Amino acid sequence: MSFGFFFKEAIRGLSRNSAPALAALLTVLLTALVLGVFIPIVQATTGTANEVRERVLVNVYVAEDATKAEREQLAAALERTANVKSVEYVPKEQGLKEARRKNPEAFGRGVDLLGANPLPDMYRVVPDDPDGVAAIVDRLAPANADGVREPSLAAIDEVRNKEEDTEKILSATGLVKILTGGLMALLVFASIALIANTLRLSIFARRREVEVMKLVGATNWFIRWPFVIEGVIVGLMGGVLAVMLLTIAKETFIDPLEDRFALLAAPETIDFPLLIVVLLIACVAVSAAGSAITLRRFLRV
Amino acid sequence: MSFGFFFKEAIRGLSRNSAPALAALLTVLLTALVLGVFIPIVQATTGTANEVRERVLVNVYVAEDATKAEREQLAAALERTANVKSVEYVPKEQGLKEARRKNPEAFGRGVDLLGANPLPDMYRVVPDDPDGVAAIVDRLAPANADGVREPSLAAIDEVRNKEEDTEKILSATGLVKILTGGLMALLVFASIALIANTLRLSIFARRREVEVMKLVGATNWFIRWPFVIEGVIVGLMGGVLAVMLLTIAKETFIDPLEDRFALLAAPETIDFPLLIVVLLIACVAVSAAGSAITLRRFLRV
Amino acid sequence: MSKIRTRRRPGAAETVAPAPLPAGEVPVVELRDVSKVYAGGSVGLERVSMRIGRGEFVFLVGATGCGKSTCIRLLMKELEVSSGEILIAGKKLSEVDRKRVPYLRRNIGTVFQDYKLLPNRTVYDNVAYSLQVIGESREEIRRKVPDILRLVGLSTKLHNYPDELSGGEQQRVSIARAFVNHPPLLLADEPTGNLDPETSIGIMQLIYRINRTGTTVVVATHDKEMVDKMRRRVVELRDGRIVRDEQSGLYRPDESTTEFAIRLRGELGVGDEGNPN
Amino acid sequence: MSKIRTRRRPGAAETVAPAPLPAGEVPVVELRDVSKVYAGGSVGLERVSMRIGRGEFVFLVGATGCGKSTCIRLLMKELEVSSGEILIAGKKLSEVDRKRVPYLRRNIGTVFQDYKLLPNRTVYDNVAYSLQVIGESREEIRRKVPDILRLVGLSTKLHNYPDELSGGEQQRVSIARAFVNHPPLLLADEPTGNLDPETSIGIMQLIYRINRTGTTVVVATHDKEMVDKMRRRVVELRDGRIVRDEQSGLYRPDESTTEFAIRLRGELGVGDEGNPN
Ligand SMILES: Nc1ncnc2c1ncn2[C@@H]1O[C@H](COP(=O)(O)OP(=O)(O)OP(=O)(O)O)[C@@H](O)[C@H]1O
Ligand SMILES: Nc1ncnc2c1ncn2[C@@H]1O[C@H](COP(=O)(O)OP(=O)(O)OP(=O)(O)O)[C@@H](O)[C@H]1O
Ligand SMILES: [Mg+2]
Ligand SMILES: [Mg+2]
Repeated sequence: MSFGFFFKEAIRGLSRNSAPALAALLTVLLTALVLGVFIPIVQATTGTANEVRERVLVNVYVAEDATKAEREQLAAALERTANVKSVEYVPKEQGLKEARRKNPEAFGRGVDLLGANPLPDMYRVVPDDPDGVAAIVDRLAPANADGVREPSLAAIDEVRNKEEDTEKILSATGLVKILTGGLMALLVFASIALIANTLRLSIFARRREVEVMKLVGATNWFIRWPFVIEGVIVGLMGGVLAVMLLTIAKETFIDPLEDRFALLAAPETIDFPLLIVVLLIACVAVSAAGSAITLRRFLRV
Repeated sequence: MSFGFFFKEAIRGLSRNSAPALAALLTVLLTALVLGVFIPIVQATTGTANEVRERVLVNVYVAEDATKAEREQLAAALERTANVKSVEYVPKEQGLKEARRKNPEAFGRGVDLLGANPLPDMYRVVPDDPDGVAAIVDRLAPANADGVREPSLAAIDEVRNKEEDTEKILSATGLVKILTGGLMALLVFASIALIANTLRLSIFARRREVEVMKLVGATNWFIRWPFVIEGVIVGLMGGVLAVMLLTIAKETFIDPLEDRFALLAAPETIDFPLLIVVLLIACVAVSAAGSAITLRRFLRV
Repeated sequence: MSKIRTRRRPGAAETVAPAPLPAGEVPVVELRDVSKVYAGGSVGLERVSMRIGRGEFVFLVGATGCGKSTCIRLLMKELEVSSGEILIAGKKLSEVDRKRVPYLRRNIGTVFQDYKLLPNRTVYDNVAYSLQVIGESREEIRRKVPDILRLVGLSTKLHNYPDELSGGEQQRVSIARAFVNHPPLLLADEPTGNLDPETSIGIMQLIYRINRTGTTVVVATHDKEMVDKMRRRVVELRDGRIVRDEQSGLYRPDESTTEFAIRLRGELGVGDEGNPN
Repeated sequence: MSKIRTRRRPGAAETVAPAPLPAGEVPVVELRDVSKVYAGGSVGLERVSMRIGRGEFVFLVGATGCGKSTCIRLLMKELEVSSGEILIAGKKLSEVDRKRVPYLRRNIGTVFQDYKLLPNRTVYDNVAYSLQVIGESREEIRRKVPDILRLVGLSTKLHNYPDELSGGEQQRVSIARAFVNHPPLLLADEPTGNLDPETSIGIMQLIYRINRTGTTVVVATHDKEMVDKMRRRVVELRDGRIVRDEQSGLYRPDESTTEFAIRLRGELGVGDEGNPN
């Protein structure tokens, strides 16, 4: 039979079985809503975590008494070191400027009183992977038997991970990424399971009907198509409703607060139109496939 | 009839209608699992946000040239100011010690070279409500017509919110709190709706049975009790399973990583046994009430 | 091919003879000008008036779709009348509160045309349910249920579920359930539709015996042989109206098999037990 | 009260007379030593062998629970045999692939004892469905469905849903659905159980006409009058075994109402149309 026939059958199924259809719709709507809220949050969190990780740097302080040759040797060595993405030379003047900006309290007053720049020249080394920081430090200043780090080159005064809590940052952001990833997986899994579950139940409520269809000579696909189309319609409606609610929520709550999001804004956040498309496709696919698969159990007559 | 009878009826209902019962169980399990994972996360996030907020302080720098009387007047004035929770006097020596600890790079070398303490004496003012910070600053150093703040007392050199980004912290943590609150509300609402939905569908699949019961003279409560007990059993089983999974997850994934959580640990995190109890009670209550309420529609025969 | 005529039978009796009822007695069932029009507009009953006295045995006959089941469903308040009034034991059904309906139904045993068994209960439990509903003690249930199931010939199927039974077996479970708590009013909708003639006779004997213990019985049926054998009051419906109401009538008013029927009643063991007709 | 005897009838014929079949012709239905034991251990059929030739009209009779429905459900592969072999048009059912079962069923029209209507379809759509299933064109459907519904007397109920129909009306929808695509084999399980005698006769006339167009017909029934009137092949089951297989038999073997039956057949307009019995 034609698509038109199956489509009409699907509409009949939906309108004559409004209770199960509504239940399925509600499930799709709710799970899509939850996912639609969490996807950007997870994205933002991961983005923020990544941004924080990117701030992980290795500062290599140049010894005051290093000769020009030694300095050149150091610069070349840094460039050659594995894991290094880029190296930036920060002369003491620039260092002071930055410090003043970040820490006006200490450097504003202190250095004025001091009348001289207390900071040394420095190389700022950006690792290509934040987790590679330890390796860089190890290479530039390997720890000796007592655990004390000794610079590998004469020009190096000291090698220091910025803020000394690189470990902590890496650990924390890593944890955040694992957590958000796990949560997302849990949510996606739960959503799919919940939708499949509702579909199963809604088809269970109509199993006698499916049996009768088989008994009067309908093939499996003849029975299945309307259910699949029903699934598509329910998924689409649920998805569209969820997207509408999300849009309303975005425009009434989030957009007016946009400035407050400055701190959280992360470049990796999925953009809204893409989110909508992903949600809709997911809803439709899960509903349609769920209907088709669930039906199998009741087609064995 | 006795409770025993209704209980047996409930068991019969569950075992003879395993499909809907399993569906309801799965829904309870999944939603409890998601909630069980999110409650501690939300708690930890809120706790962290609150901790961060608590770090919002107002530093009142004492003018170098302030007289003893002026200083005393200032201390008294600070104590009297509205919104102030506590005032701590930080002499310049202590200030330096703290600064050295926090910022060894700048203060370690700089001050050594300087040979003198560049920091002024200071009062650290803790507001009783982080949002009250602005009010305190306004009172101690009201802005004049040009928007420039002028100290209200002679002894005050400068009034400064620590780090200058109090605004940002307050805004961000406030947002985080709103967000997590909203998410939690969304999740709780979605969970209840999903469970009610599945129950509705599972009772829908048995509506003919309910009708027949009414036709042979059963009263509404005679029919309802077994359904309520079924709801309790399903809720309990779903809840217990969810709790078991959560415990396993906690012990295999979270506990070994406990040290990494140091950064996130928040005193307000709900403790695990309490979480379990809350989850179980919620599951059982929602399932039982859901069954009873849903049934009403089908009892009108 | 010619059309099957089911609704119109030309020349059939159009007279209605109301059944006599002792003055002052409250009829167990009374229909006062009852009409039932379904949502779609199709007519179930149309201005039906009827009185059934205590202990009466009434056959409700008529072509398929004439309104027999509608009548029975109205009597147990499964449906509401569109107009008119139904009284059960003198009580207006329209005044029975929703909450009181179950108590009304406990006094009415009903055999449903489509059996309406509980699919998740065994034969035993299906029958036991209508006793549990009225709070019967466990001992009583354990005594009564196997008894009634033996009477309808199902002692070997006690622990089967309805979907494991043949059509006739399901029908007999429905009959057993309706009888088991000896209700004062028994409504049976096509109780022998799926039974062979022999089993049917057994079931009708059972119903007859129940009737003799004082139970008022209304049987909607197509079983011509049964009606003709029993010779009890017959109410014939056509298109929702009563077209015949005879004491000791036949399935068809125009047939003259009286002697045959008498012989059959002797066979049934009914005629010699002093029934008033 | 005495127990109703449904299963054992002492002194009934125990002889089995297989129906003659022209040599070389492939029977439409053949049962070879078929047994069906249900999961619970109850016996549906026990070593039943039977051959039904093309164009035959067979009544399957027997007490309630004797295995008639089991037999019909086995023939359409709704159930699987426990042992033995069923052949439909020479093809072994056990060798019919799951995927091919729908195509088998399209050649078998079935009237189900419990109707098995699709609850979410109107009368019209229920009947149309078995045409849609075989890919019939919309015009054909629009032509055939009202026709067959007129034949079973349901032209006024086209757009009603099954739960808005009386028992007999539902049964007739089931009959219409089984007939509508003129299958070569027609299985009818108790097709007149909820019909009044007059409508029953109409339906049986319809089945008879269908049979005369070449369709093989198997009717499981309790309708004694019908069987006795039609005088076709009768297969009697008892407790799952064939105890009688007669050409032009009666519902009960011991009854002698041959003349009466002949008169009735005349009334039916059957006798004068040259059937071979
Ligand atoms: N729920 C309903 N909605 C609409 N029409 C209905 C409904 N139930 C019954 N009818 C119609 O009312 C009429 C009487 O139905 P009823 O079931 O009372 O017939 P009946 O005498 O019991 O017939 P049968 O002998 O076939 O069981 C029929 O024409 C039927 O189609
Ligand atoms: N699914 C099943 N499981 C177990 N036993 C069954 C099942 N279906 C039928 N039976 C048993 O098999 C026997 C034959 O049943 P069947 O339905 O074939 O009888 P029938 O001849 O059609 O009876 P009726 O005239 O009452 O419809 C009965 O005793 C019945 O209880
Ligand atoms: Mg009826
Ligand atoms: Mg049967």
